[in-house]
Amino acid sequence: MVAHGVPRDRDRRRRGRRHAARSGTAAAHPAGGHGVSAETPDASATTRGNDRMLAAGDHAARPALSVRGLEIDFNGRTIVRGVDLDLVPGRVLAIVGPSGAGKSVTARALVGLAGAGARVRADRFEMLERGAEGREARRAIDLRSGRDRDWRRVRGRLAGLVLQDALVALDPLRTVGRELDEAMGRLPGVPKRERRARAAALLERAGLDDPAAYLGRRADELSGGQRQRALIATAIAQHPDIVIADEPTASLDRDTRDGVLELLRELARGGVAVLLVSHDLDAVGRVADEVRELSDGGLREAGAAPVLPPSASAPRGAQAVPAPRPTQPRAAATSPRPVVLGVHGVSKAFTVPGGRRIQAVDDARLNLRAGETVGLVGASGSGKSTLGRLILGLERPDSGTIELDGRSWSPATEAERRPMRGAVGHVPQDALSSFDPRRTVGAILADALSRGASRSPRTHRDGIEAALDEVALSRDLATRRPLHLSGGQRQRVAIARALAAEPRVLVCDEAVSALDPASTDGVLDLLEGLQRERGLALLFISHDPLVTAQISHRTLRMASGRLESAP
Amino acid sequence: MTAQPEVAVRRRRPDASLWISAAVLFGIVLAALVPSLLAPGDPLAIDPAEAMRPPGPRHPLGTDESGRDLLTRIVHGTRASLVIGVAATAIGLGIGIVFGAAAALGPRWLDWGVGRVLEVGFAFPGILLALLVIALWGPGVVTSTIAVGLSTAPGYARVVRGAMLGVRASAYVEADVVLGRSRRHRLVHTILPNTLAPLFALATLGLGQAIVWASALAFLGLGEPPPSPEWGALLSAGRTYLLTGSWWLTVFPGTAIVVAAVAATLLGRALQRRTRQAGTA
Amino acid sequence: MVMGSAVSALGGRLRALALRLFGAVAVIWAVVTVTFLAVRAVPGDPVLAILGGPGSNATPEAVEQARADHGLDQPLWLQYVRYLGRVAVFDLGDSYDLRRPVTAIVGEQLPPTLGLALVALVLAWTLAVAFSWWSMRGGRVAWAIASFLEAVGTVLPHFWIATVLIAVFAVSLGLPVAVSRPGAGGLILPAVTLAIPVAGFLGQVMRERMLDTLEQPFVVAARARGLGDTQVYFRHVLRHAAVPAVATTGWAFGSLVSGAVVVETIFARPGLGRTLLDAVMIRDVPLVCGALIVVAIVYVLVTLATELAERLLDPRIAGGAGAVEPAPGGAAGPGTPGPGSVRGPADAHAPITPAGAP
Amino acid sequence: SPGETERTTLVYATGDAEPSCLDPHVGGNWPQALVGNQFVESLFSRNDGGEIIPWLATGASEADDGLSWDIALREGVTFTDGTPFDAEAVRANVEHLKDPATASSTGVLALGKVERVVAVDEHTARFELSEPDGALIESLAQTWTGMMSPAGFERGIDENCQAPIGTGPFIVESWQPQDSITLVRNDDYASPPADASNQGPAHLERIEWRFIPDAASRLAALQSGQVDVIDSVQPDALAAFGDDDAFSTATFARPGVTARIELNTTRAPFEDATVREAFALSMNLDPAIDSLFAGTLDRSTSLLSSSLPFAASFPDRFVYDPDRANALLDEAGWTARGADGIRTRDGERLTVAFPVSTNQSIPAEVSLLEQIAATAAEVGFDVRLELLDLATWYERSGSWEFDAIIAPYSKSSPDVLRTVYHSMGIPPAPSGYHANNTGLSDPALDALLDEASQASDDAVRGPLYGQAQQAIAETGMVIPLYDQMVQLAYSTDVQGFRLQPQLGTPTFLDVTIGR
Ligand SMILES: Nc1ncnc2c1ncn2[C@@H]1O[C@H](COP(=O)(O)OP(=O)(O)OP(=O)(O)O)[C@@H](O)[C@H]1O
Ligand SMILES: Nc1ncnc2c1ncn2[C@@H]1O[C@H](COP(=O)(O)OP(=O)(O)OP(=O)(O)O)[C@@H](O)[C@H]1O
Ligand SMILES: [Mg+2]
Ligand SMILES: [Mg+2]
Repeated sequence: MVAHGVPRDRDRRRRGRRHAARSGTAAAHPAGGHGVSAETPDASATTRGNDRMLAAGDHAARPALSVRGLEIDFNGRTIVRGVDLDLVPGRVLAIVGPSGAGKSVTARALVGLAGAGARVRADRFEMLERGAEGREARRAIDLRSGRDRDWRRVRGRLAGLVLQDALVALDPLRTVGRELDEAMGRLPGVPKRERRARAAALLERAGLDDPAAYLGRRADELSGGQRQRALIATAIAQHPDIVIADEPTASLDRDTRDGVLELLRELARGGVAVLLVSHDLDAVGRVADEVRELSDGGLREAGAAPVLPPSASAPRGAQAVPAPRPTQPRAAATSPRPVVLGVHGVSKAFTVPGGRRIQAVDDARLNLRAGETVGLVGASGSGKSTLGRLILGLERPDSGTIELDGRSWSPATEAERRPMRGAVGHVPQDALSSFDPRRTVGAILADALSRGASRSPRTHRDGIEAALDEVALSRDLATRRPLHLSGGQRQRVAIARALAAEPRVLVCDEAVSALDPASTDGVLDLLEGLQRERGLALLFISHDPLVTAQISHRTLRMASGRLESAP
Repeated sequence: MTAQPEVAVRRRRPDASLWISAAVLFGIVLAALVPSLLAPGDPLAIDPAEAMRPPGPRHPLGTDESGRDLLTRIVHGTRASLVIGVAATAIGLGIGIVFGAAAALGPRWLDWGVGRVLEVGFAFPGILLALLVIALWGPGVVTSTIAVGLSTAPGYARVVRGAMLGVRASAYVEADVVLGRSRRHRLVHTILPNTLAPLFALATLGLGQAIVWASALAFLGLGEPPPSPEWGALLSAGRTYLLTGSWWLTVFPGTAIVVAAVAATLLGRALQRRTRQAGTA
Repeated sequence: MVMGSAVSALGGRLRALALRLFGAVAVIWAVVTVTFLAVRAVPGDPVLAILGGPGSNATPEAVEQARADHGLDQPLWLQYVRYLGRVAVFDLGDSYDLRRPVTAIVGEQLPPTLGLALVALVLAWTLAVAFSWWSMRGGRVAWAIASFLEAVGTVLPHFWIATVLIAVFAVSLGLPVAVSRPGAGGLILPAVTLAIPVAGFLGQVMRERMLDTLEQPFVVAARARGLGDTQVYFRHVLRHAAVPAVATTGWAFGSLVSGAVVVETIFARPGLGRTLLDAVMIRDVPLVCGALIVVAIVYVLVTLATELAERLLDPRIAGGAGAVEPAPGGAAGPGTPGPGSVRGPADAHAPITPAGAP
Repeated sequence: SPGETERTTLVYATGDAEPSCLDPHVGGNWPQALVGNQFVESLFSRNDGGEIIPWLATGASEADDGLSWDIALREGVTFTDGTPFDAEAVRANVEHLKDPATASSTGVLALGKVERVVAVDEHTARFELSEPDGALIESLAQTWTGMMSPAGFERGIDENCQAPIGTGPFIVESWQPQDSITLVRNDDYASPPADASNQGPAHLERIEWRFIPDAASRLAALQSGQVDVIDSVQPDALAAFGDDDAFSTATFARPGVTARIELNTTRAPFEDATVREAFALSMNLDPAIDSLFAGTLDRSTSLLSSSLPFAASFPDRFVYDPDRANALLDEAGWTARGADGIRTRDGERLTVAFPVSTNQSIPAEVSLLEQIAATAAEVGFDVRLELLDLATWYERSGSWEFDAIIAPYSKSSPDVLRTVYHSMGIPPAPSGYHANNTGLSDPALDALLDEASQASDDAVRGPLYGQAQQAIAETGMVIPLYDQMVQLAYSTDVQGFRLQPQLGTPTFLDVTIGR
C-alpha cells in the first residue's frame, strides 16, 4: 500500500475537524478523497445516515467482516451464542449491553483473541483480504479454521483492536514510542527516520497533544487517559480496514472523548468498518450508524438505532435505555459537618525521561467533610489520580501537608499512618492491577471483610454474597480470578472491596468508568445510601461531568495540577 | 475454531502430568520409607561371580563391579538421596528466603548489607564451600547436605529478593496498604505467597540439583562414604565404566535422579496450575 | 527541592558509586577473612604444603624453619593483619606448593576459566532462549518437551554430561576432543558441558515468568497488532522473562566456576577451578586465598553487570532515571513497607535497591 | 592435527598427580620419578632380570668395614647445561639431597646412612656411611637419588624445580602448570643404561607430557588418537585393550611393598593379634581381585613386590576362612552380636575405621575395599570406609586415628621393609608423617631388619629378609592384596616402548612412532 506522508495525514485531520465544526454535524461529509488507505477508493461513497445495509450487489456494502452463529464458551460456560455480525466499511456499529454480557469477549474473538480457555465456534467467520484492487476482487479469509497464520494476516493490518484493559495493555517495560513503532512495524516502506514523526502523528491523531513528550515514557508514567489514547494510536497504526474499539473512551474526559469519537467517525468516513463497544450511550449515539445490544448471550437490535441524534449536549435523562436519574447537583448537606480530610497546599512533581518535570499536582487545597461528596473532574492527565494517591498516602508530597481528622496524615511514616488506615478507602483507577493475582474474588472480599484475618471465602460466605449483591454482581463470580472478569465486573469488585472495609473517607478514582448506566446508577445509589447511613466522605474522581454532578455536593475541577472550583 | 494456541498450551493441558508425577513421587517416597518392600534384597550383598552383569532377567538393571544388584541398590539409595535433596533444598531455601526478604523488605542499609553478604557467598564457588564444610566436619550425608544447602542459599536469596521487590512495588500490595494491613500481614499474606509460588518450581528443581551436587562431591571422592547406594555416589562410581561398555551402571542411577527431579518439578507445576485455574474452572 | 534535583541527583550518583566501591572492597575483605579463617580451621597443617606436600618427611628443624619463614608460628590475629596488609598492596604471597607468586599463578589460570565460563554462559543463554521461544511457538507438545528437557538438563551432573559427550564424540566418532587443546575447538565440549545445566536452569526460571506474562493484557494487545508468536516472544515476553533469569545469572556464574572444577579436571584444561581445588586439598593457604580474592573480584564485576542488565531490561527497577522522587509505588513510596525515615526520597536514587514492579 | 605430520613428537598422558616440583630430590614421589626418568639418570639401574646394572656409574666396591663405598663413574658424560658429570657433581647431589631446605623425603630416607660423599678423584666418588648399608647401590638405582647439574642447584630450589638439569635423553623445555611439560631431545645424549639397545640420542624429538587426571578422559584421548601413551589405566580398560590390535599394554610391578592393608596395633580392636588374624581370614580376596581387576593383576600373599629379590609368599597364611575368623573373634571376647550382625564386646562395637585417600586409590581398589567390608561384616566387623582428601587422610594417619589403612611405598630394595616396619618409622616426623603405620614395636624384628640392611652379600641378605618377612607376616598386622602396578597402554604406532626395570617408569630412548 502507499505510505502516507505525515503532513498529509495531519492535514487531513485538521480539515476534518474544521469541517465538522463548521457543519456542526458529521453527516453528509463530502467526498474528500482522503481515504485512510489508498486501496479503499470507494470509501467516499459511504456516508453516514439512513442508508443502512446497501443492496447485496453494491460492492461498497460488502462487509469487511462477516460472522454468523458465533458462540463462545469458557470451560463449558457459554458467554455468547448465535451472534451474527457484519462490519461494513464506512459504518460504525456499536454494541452496548450490561456489564459482563460478553461484549469484550466478542470483540476480542473477532481477532481470534477471545481469551485463555475460550472455545469459539461460528458458522461463518470471514474477513476480506486486503488487496490493491477493488474490493470485489478481494478474497475472503475463512477464519473458522483459526490457523495462527491467518490470524496474523488479519490482526493489526486488517483489523485493529483497542482493548478494554487500556491501563495494562501497554508493555510496562517499553516506551510508548517503541510500542507504536512495533505497531507500525509491519507497514512497508516507512523509512526509519520517519518513524518517530509518524508515531508522534499517530499519538496526536489519537488526541494527545504534544505527542513527542510521550514517546519516551512508559505506561506507568502516564495517566489513565493518556494510556488509553496511546493504545488507540497503536490500533490504528497500520491503517486497518476494521477498527474494533472496546470502551475506548472509558477513562477520558468529555473533550478528549469527543476527540476520540470524532476520530472513529473520521475513520469510518475514510472507509473503515468500525465496531464500537461502549456502555456510554451518549457516545454511542454520537457516532454509531447502528446500535445493537448484547444481553443474555445474544445480539439484538437495540430499539430503533441510532437512538440519539449525535449531540454532545444530550442529557443522561434523555437516554432511552437506562432508568432516568435526577441530574441536578445534590443539595449541600444541611448542617456543617466536621472536616475529615484536609489537604493543605500539596504539590507533587514527576521527572520524566529527558529531565522534564511534570507538575502533576500544584498547591492543592481541599477540605472534605463527613457526609460530603466532592466531585473531581478535569482533563485527562490533569493530576486527578495523583491527588487521589497523595490523599491516600501512596505518594509522598513534595510540599504541603494532609490531615485526617485533624491529625497529621502525610507526610508521615506508614507506621504512624497505619492506625488510621481503616478510615480511608480507595477504588483505584486500574482495578485489575490492584488485585492479588493469586486470589479469587471470594478471597479478595473475604480478606477485606475480615480486615485481613482470613482469606477463606467459606468463612465469610454470607458477607461475600452480600457484598456481591450490593454491587449487582453474580454470586458465582466469587470463585473466579480478576483477570478473567469483565471490565465492569472488576470495577465493581474493587468497589465492593473498598466498601467492605467500611471506610469513612473513600477516594473513588474513575470508579464507574467501565459500568453501564444501570450498573452506574446502582453503584451511585449504594454510595449515597452509605453516605446517609455512615456519613461517608467521598472524593469522586471522574471524567464524566454528568455522573459527577449527580453524586457530588460540590465539584472541583483540576487543570494542569491546579484545583479550581467548577462552574 | 478454537482458542489461542499460546494460552491453550497451559490452560488446556490435561492434568495427567499431575497424577503421573504424584504417582512417581509416591513410589519414591515409598522406596525411601520401606525400601525392602520394593526391593527385598540386600543392597550391600556382594557376589563377585555375578559382577558386571548387564540388565537381564535375574538382575533387571544389571549388577555392579561387586555383583550387587543395581535395582536393589537404587531403591535402597532413595532415602539418602531424598534426604539430601529435600533437606539441602530446605536449608538453602530457608536461608535464601530470610536473606532475600530482609534485603527486599528491610531498610536500605540492610539490603546493602545483605547484598554484600550474598556476594561473599557467591564468591565461594559452591563446590569449594562444600569442600570447606567437608574438610571441617568430614564427609557424610549430614555434611553434604549442609554443604549443598549452604552453597545454594545465596542463589535462592537473590531470586527471592528480586521477586519480592517486584511484588512489593505492585499495585495490589499498595491496595493492602490502603486497607491498613500491617507490614507483617502484607509480608505473610500477599508478598510471600506471590513470591514463593514461582519459587516453588525453583525449589523442586533444587531438589534434583541438590542430589546432583552431592554426586559432584562423590565425583571428587567426597560424597557419601562407600558402600552407600546413594544415587549420586552410584552415578559417579558407575561413570568410570561407561567408556568400557557398562552403561547401565551410570544410566540407571542417572535416570533415577532425573525421574525424581522431573516428577517433583512437574508436580510443582501442576499444583501451581491447579491453584491458578481454580477460579476459571 | 525542585531546583536542587539535578544537583542532588548527581550527588546521589556519586554517593551510590562510592557506596558500590566500598561494597566491593567490603566483599573482598570478607572473602579474604572468611577464607583465611576457614582454611586454618580445617584439619591439615599448611607446613605440610610448604614442605613438599602431605607425607613429607621433613626434619623438625626444617619444619620449624618453614613455620618461622612463613610467620605461621605467630598468633593468628597477627598473621591475619600481616596478610591483610600484604593483600592491600596486592601482594598475594607465594604458593606453598607451587613455590611461585600467587599473582602469577592466578594470572595464568584465570583467563582460561573465565573464557570457558563466558562462552558457556553465552551458550546457556542462547539455549535457554531458543528453548523457551520454541516452546512458545511450537504449541503444547513443544512446551511439554522443552520443559521436560530443561528439567532434565538441570539435574544432569557436569561429570556425567562430560563423560557422555566424550563417549560420543571422542570414542565413537573418533574426534580429537577427549581432552581440551588450546584454541576454540577445544572449548566446545567443555563449554557445552557447563552450559547444559545452566541453560536448563535459566530456561526454567524464564518459563515461570513467561507463564505470567503470557496472560497479561499487553500481550493480548500485542497480538491484536498482528504480532506472531516469535515477535511477541522477542519483543515482549522475553524481556519480562529475562529479568529474573538475569538476576540468577550471577548465581549461574558461580555454578560455572564450580562446574569448572569438574570440567577442567575431566577435559584436562588448565584453569582456576582445578587450581583452587588442588590448593584446598593440600591447604595451600596463599593460593586458596589469592584465587578466591580473584574469584570475588570477578564475581563483584559480574554482579554489577547483571544489575546493570536488570535495569536496562526493567527500567522500573532504576526508580526512574535518577529521579529524586520515588518511582510510582516504588521503594521510596510511603506506601511501601520499611521505616519511612530510612527510605526518604533522598535515598530513592541510590541504585542499590531496585525499586521496580514486576 | 597432531600426529599426521609431526610423528617425532610423542604425547604421553599421565593420570598421576602433577608434581609440584620436577626435581626428584625435592619431596620425592611417584609422579616425579615418572617424568624425572626422562631427564634425570641414576648411578645404577636394573635389568629385566632385576639385577643391578651400571648407568652413570660403572662399578662399586664396598670397603671391608662396610662403612664406605667407592663408586666409579662413567667418563665423558656432561649435564645438558654443559657441566661435566664427575665425582664433585655426585658430592653436590648428595649434599643437595641432604640439605634440609631441599625438603627431600624419599631420597634422603634412602640415603639415610650416607654421612658424606668425598671425591676421591675425578671419576671416583666415595660414599662414607654411618653404618654398613647393603641397600646403598639399590638406593642409588632410583630416580629420587638421580644426578642433576650442580650448576642447576645454584639457581635456587624454586628455579631448579621448574627445569632440573640432568644427563637424560630429554631436556625440560617448558612446563605449563595443569597442562603439560614439554621435553625436547638431548642431541648430545651418550649415557644410556647398560641394557639399552639404543646407545645414542633418542629418536623422538619431543615429548609432550600431559596431565589428564580423569581416567575416562585419558582413555578416550588414547582411543581418539589425541595421545599416544597413557598410564594409570583402569583394569577394565586394560583388559579390553588385551583384545585390541590398535593398542598395546605394558605393566610392571612397582618395586617396594605390595598394596596391602596395614592394621593399627596401638589401639582396639587390632591391638589384639587374634582379632587381626580374624580380620585377615574374613577376606575372600581371590574372587574379588579376579573380578575387579579383570585378570590384569594377580593376588599377592607377599609383603614385597614381585619385582624385588627375596620376596616371600605366604599363601597358607592369607586365606579365606570365615569359620576360623568367627572362632577367633569368639575367643577374643567379641562374642555378642548386635541386630545388624556386628559383634560387640562390653557394649563396644567391633568397628574398623578405614580412611581411604581418594588421591591414591583407584575405583577398583575402593570397590575391593567395599567387598572386603562386606565379607568382614559377615563375621561381625563393622568396617567404616571413609573417603578423604589427601591432606585430611595424612592428618588421620598422623594422629593414628585409624584401624586399617593402605599406604603405598615404593623403593627399589627389599630394605623397604625396614622403612615401613622398623620401629624407627613409628615416631612421626614433625609434619605428622610416619612410614610405619602399624605402630608395632618389636625389638627382635628391628634387629633382624637392621642386620639385613647392613649385609651386602645376597647370600646373607636373602635368608635375613626371608626371616623378617616371616616375622612380619606372623604379627598379622599386614594383609597383602596385590602388587602395586604400573599399568600403561599405548597405540601400536609407538614402537620400542619399554618400562625401565629400576622402578618400572617408562623410557622413550628407543621409541619411534610408526606410520
Ligand atoms: N478469560 C476469561 N475466562 C473466563 N471467563 C471470562 C474470561 N473473560 C471474560 N469472562 C467472562 O465472560 C463474561 C463476559 O465478559 P466480557 O468481558 O465480554 O463482558 P463485557 O460485556 O465486556 O462487560 P463490561 O462492560 O463489564 O466490560 C463475563 O462474565 C466474564 O466474567
Ligand atoms: N509515575 C509517573 N511518572 C511520570 N509522570 C507521571 C507519573 N504518574 C503520572 N504522571 C503524569 O502526571 C500527570 C498527571 O497524571 P494523573 O494520573 O494524575 O492524571 P489524571 O488526572 O488521573 O488523568 P486521567 O484522567 O487520564 O487518569 C500526567 O501528565 C501524567 O503523565
Ligand atoms: Mg468489557
Ligand atoms: Mg487518572
